Amino acid sequence: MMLKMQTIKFPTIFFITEEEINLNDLLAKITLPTTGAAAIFTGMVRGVTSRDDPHETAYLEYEAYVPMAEAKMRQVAEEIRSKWSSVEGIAIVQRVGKLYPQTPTVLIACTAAHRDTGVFEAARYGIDRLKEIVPIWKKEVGPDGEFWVEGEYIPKAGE
Amino acid sequence: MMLKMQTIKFPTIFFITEEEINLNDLLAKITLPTTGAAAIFTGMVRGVTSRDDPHETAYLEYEAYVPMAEAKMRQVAEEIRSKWSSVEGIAIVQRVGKLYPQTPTVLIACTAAHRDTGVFEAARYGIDRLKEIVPIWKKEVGPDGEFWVEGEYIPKAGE
Amino acid sequence: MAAGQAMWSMNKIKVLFFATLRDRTGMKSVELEVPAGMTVQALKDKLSSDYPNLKESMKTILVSVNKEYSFDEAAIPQNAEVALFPPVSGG
Amino acid sequence: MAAGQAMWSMNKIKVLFFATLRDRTGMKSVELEVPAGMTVQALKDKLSSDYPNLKESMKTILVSVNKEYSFDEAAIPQNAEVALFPPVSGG
Repeated sequence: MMLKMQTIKFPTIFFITEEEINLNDLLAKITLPTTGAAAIFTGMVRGVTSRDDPHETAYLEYEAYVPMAEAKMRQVAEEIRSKWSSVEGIAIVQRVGKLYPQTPTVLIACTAAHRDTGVFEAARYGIDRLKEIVPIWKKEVGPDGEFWVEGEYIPKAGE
Repeated sequence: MMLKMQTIKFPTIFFITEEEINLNDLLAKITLPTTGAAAIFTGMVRGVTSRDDPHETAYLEYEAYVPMAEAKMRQVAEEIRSKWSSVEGIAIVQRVGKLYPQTPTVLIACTAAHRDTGVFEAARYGIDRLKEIVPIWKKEVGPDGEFWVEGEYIPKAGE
Repeated sequence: MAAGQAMWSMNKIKVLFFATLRDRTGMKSVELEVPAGMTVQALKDKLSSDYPNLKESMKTILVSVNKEYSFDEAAIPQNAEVALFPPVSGG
Repeated sequence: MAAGQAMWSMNKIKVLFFATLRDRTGMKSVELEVPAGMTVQALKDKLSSDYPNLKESMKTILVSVNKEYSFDEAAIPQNAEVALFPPVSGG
């Protein structure tokens, strides 16, 4: 059987938003006719944290250096593509503003033809890299007051 | 700081449906105050398949032995919990009926407090096991006619 | 004679067919009376003989009894819901 | 004298502050005239001296120039958008 060869542009979506993250819409936008699998990571605000320093959180206030954050999200997507050529669509979204417990704050989604060609690993890599190099910060507000959460990663030249 | 001890029942959702799979709703249902991370897998109908036996697909027609399928989905969820005690919520959903390319057909979602305690591996395990033991079948319809897709896995006693 | 009655007693069971097996038998389900203590293997033999189309599926067929996977040596209980189907292909 | 002019020429730059650094300076951004060829390190030194509150952040501070991470030895170009911020904590 002959398959028509097509030039398909793989969709890459990345943005900072103050709106709710709509998983259904984002997934549809990165699903191609050749797509059979998607791995999606979302992070949420925890109201109750047990590990390390147990505490409660009333809300988080996120801010981003938007133009650089979007440029670095694009870079994360390019890194994913260079590591997993099987990846078809990529969506990277960070919500900012005042976000309450149980609210999704971030999404990384990768699609591929099949589930066994790295799509889970690609999504995992995406969230790890976002937390390393994308300029976003959060201030935590809870019963003990408010404080900025600081990351630990120091980017190297070329990152 | 004292944290009130609470008896939290971890949500486990599993069902066969003919309706659209709503990722936003399902994610909300398995997000607890302690949840900070979700890994979600979805499978879609491929209109164009390149690997192995390249072909095009007009649609897939899914059927399930519903009561046994739901019992086996519950079993998959229990297996996940026994392997990853960090997992908080689990959703396992299979859509059945006539499903066209680019449509999500199945969802496995696992939540946890943190992303580094097995939540990706748990979702991956869930879809692998669903494809082994949950009694669902699909008939593929395309330009070359229609044929049932048969799996390969033979369950063992106790599965 | 209790022993004699047991030997001759019959069980009612329901057999469901899915996917290719439904196509081969032309039936979604059938209710049968089978000898008490009939094994899964004996039921497969009986069905192969009643529905010759099933024969070529029998090597890879899966069987469930009351919604749990079951195997050739297992005895089928009274009022069992038995299902026959090919290896699953969901997802 | 071309060399003399170059030595004395000034660059306009914009400096943005985020998160803790905005809190410490009380400013979202400031426009500065700095000597052409000023390095990132020299800018950090100048800002530490202008805004003493910044000093204790300076060890772990990250700097971007025109939306790329930049490092102490790099020279800051004319019209650069420089940003100072703590290690990121998105997600």
